[in-house]
Amino acid sequence: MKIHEYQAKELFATYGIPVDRSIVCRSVEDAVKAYSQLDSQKVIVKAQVHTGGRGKAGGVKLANGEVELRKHAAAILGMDIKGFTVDRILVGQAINIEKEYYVSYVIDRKSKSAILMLSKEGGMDIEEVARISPEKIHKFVIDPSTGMPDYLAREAAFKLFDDIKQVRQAAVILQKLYKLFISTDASLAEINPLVLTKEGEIMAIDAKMTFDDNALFRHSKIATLNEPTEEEKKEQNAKNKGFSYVNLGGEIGCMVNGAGLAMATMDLIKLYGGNPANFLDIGGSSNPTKVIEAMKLLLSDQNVKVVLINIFGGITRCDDVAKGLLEAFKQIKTDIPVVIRLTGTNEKEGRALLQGSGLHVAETMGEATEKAVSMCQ
Amino acid sequence: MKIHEYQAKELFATYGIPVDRSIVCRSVEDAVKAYSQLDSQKVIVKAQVHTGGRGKAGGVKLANGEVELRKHAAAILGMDIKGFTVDRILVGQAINIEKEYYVSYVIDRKSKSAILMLSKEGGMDIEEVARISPEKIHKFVIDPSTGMPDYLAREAAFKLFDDIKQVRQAAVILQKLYKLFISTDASLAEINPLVLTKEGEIMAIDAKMTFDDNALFRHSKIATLNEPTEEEKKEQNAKNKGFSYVNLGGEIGCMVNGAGLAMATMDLIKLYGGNPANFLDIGGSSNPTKVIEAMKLLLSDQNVKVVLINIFGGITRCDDVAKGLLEAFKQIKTDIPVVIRLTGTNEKEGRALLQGSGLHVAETMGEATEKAVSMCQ
Amino acid sequence: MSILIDSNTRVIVQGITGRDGGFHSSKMKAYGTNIVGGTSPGKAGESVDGIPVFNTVRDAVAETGADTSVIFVPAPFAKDAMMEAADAGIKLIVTITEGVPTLDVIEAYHYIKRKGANLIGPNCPGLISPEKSLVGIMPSMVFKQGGTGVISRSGTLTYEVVYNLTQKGIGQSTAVGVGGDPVVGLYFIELLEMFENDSQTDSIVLIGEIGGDAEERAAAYIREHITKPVAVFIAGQQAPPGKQMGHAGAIISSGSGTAAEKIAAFEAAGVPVAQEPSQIPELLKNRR
Amino acid sequence: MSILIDSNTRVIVQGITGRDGGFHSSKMKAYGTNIVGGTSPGKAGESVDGIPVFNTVRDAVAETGADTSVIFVPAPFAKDAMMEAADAGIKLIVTITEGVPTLDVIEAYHYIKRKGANLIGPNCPGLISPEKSLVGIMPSMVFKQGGTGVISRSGTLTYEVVYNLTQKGIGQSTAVGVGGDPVVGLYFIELLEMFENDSQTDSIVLIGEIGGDAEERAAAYIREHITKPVAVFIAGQQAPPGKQMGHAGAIISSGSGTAAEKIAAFEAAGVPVAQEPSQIPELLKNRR
Repeated sequence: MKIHEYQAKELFATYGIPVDRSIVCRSVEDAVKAYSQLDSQKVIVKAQVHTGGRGKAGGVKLANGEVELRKHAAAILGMDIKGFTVDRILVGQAINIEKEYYVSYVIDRKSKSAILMLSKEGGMDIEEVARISPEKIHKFVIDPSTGMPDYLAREAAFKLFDDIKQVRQAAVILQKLYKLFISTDASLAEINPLVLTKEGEIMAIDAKMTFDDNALFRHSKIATLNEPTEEEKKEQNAKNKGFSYVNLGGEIGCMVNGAGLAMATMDLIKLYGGNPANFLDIGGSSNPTKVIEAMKLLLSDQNVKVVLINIFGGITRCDDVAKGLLEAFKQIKTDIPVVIRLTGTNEKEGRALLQGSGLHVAETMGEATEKAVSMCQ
Repeated sequence: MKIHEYQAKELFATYGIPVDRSIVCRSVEDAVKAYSQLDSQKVIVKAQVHTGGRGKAGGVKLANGEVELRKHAAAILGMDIKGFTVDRILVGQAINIEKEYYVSYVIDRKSKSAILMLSKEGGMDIEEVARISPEKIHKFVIDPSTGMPDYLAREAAFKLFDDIKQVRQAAVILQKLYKLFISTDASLAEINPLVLTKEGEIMAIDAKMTFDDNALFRHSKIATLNEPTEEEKKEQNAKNKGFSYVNLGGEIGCMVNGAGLAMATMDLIKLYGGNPANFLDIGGSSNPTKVIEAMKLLLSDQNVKVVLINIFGGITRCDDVAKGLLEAFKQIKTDIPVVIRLTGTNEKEGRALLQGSGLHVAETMGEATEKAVSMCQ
Repeated sequence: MSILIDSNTRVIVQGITGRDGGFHSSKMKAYGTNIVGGTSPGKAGESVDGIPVFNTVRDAVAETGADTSVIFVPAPFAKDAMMEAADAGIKLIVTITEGVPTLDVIEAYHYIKRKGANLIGPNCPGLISPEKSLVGIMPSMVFKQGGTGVISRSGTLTYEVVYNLTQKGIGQSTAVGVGGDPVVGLYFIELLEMFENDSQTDSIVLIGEIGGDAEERAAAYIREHITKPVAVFIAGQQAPPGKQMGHAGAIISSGSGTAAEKIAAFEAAGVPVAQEPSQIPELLKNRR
Repeated sequence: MSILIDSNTRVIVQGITGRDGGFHSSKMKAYGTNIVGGTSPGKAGESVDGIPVFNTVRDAVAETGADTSVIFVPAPFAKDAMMEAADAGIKLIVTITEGVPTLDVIEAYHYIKRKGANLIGPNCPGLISPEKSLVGIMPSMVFKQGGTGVISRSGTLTYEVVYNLTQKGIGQSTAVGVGGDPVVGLYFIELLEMFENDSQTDSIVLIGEIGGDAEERAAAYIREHITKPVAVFIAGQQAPPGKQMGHAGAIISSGSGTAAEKIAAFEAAGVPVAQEPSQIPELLKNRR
């Protein structure tokens, strides 16, 4: 789950991480009010959207004086950035930047740990730094049982600073950011850039956090910050029904039990010359109500011309699956052709039951996919 | 550092550990007021002293009604328990006890860990239980990096209770007590007894805590609860000057550099038929001001008839030590004979310097001790 | 031989009195797995399908000599269950539970490792050494004893592949579902090494998917260390970036973790990659 | 041979720019110890008595190949320093600092152990393998190379005993001051085992004191496992219960940890106990 920069900065402030003074605004008038409150000739106006690259898209501007502020605020509010409409901007005091740094905590699959990443190349896209000069990124794997003790935070801070006073300031920020990361079950806590100001202060002037969806049950406050897009809402609705659903834009709707098999099915459709409409994993069992719900979901997609059902019958045997499917299809009225492929335990019995039901029955994934693709053309 | 039961119970309450309702009182009038506040026919009156065995000494009484309360309060206040005068009592609601248990966290030297000790034999002296039926004490060694996770607290609670509801209640108490123990750098956190009430509640009706003196620097609030005895104040004063001092009541005052050697010296005095007046470790170096301070301390003890100084000259050579001693004794005027034994690096040079100073110089610990003992008789 | 589990493996079920725990305990027991006990705090003395229930894993281990545990407790309690198992001396911990917070898995994983034990999962179907022992929720009837080791990030896709193998007469030594989360226990490299050292195993099937770079590292490892034939299938070529494909770990982030990269890595290492699951038996045969 | 340290030991000093750290660094260096570096955050590039200073232990280890560290930092920072050393790969950590909170020591000790390293101290004088290496604050001039291993909970009492040994021509293989706190690192049993296995060591002196029951356990261990002659001195026969005798660990609690119990345990194990330190050389000779 993503949150906005201004929300992340509020969390930073709660955990004692220094941030620039800034105010979130939903209108030009709000922005003007914020400008007077900030009491700073120059301010930064930043679009608040759940996507990267807002700078390149023109969503970040420096305003010198109220006139410029009005102009930029008006331009950015309502702007479309990668499909996201900007409805909030963050107006912040402009900072006298001496130098910019990159800092983040992120989950690392390989070490099965949280890691701290730091770089003197702040303000840049970190993937870009990783590609061009990976030696400029320092990584610290964190032992979860000890976290970020003083020595480790200091060791990390020495990668960015030489002056011991700055090292100590930065070390405390690294410890606080780690605490925030762990306490909120974050999957990313990024400061890019962390800046050293001309006045000698170290502070975060951007803030990015994402959270582990599986842990939101114990972070109700953070969960309320969720702002799903329309597409994400659809996915979320599917999830609430026990499905995983992702729209892919093609014509062949698919319904599969199991995520891996569902991915393999959509890949096969492409391999056979078709276009998958979606990824849809209906989970372990395949009871009639679930099939009905899944079919409704598939048929709500106007692009779908054929439905391909691919079920592996394991613990639930194919003959039981077939009975469930027949029951479900009694209640679904549609002209869209449905291809069913049923494999696994008792597959012959299962397929036999489906014969004569009006559903197109196939033996293998290949055969089923070929059928579905040809019906589409 | 020790604190009183009522102070420990305040800490318990802060950490969410259920305790009986009780009020600390400094006078019979206070106690009567507390009685009316507690709104309970029967109350327990308990002496608050920094020593065990108050029950046997008559420092704990059950009072049925105000008349009895007055009587017991008056009797206990001012009572002497093992040299401690009772100036405070704790008046608490009498609890309907179904069963009593023992619970404590303590530092275990062998496993180099905090350990949890539990027993169904609550209310008794735990050393007594350990002696008679050690199998009735359950010990859990705590891994400091994981502390008391749910499963471990549950596992421990199952040693005391069978009913899962009671297990869950007790497990939470064990976790909270561990948190208190760790967060305050305690060396002991004991509940004896932890009780199951007839109403099915689990609560602490006694509370004992001692704290690591070395960690008091980070627990200023707890440090303010320190109430040293006169003797402890003297020891504390010595400590502030860099000494370790313990009064032993004999006639031969000793001054030694190093705790082990100081213990060996007092043992030797006894072995040679004398009685050591004290343990006094003046620490690593032996500069003149330290020696003067130490002599003042020794001479303030009216029992001291002879002073035995035993110095091992290591990093600081014996000749330098001798010069320091001479300088110190220029400023100390006393009729009490002083025996000095100086060994280690450059010992001959050191002893030569002391010759003719009026101080009695010896070569070995044995010789010095013999001299000191004979001078005493 | 087989890896990790065999007919001597003594298994307890944590959360045995729950719906899934009870159902699969009976399934495992029916398959012949030595299910020696289960745990459910407060239910000691009860039994589930004849399997004795204990309050704690320590009690269960003391009474039954269990060395392996399979965990079915709900996600919020999974970390505690994993740590309890490791602390009680269990040597193989198989966590079926889905939706366990990642930081919980990280904490449990490091603790388990420190205790000298192994973790499989969470969010996995478990593992099976066919005709010897099943620890997890795999449909045992599609498996057959034989020489192919199977490692997979997926559940039903594994069954699909195994079904194809079995139908072609290719049995399995052990099949392990490593789990679909970003952070799980034993993974490709450790299991490849175990299969390489296992005398019963004569070939290996690796089933990967989008997300992370474990397949790339596995490809490099195979080139350096594996002498037995390996065939691979990678799911998710059509997955769009930034979208989680069912498994929490199946996501292309910042343009990396794509199926194309993974397939290229295996091909560069000389490991054949199947275009569809049904090609796997053929690829294995070609290599032999 | 000797135990733990010898002329190949490469030592860094944590807190080298402090008063004690600097003073003893020079002393150790003058004795011939390989002091290869020191640490003091923010002072990298400086030097103390010709010894290079680094910001972090990791840097120091990378640059110097140090395997041993001696710690002089103030008590509130000692835990962090010990963990830093262990995390950087130091294998022997000697903490001189006095007054370290017990829970800090517990945390550091378990971390160090987990990292496969050893801790000596805190609140200890360190150790010396005479004429090879001195790591700590012991007065090197009282020591002489030889065959007696010395283990002690005390500082000056050790020097007293060693001085008596040296004067009688009995040299030492290694002398270790384990530290006077209730919880410290290497202790009697581990060190007895090392001395038993050390070819240079032909006899052992153990200097105990009141508090705890480590002497009792050592006595039992000696009876079972030690073939070399051992002589013992126990300090604190006159100590009253409940009073801390200088060392935080030297305290008789709840009537246990008395010198009498300890002396009885050694005598029961057939280990001679000296009545005064000066008897130790004789006791060792009698046993040989």
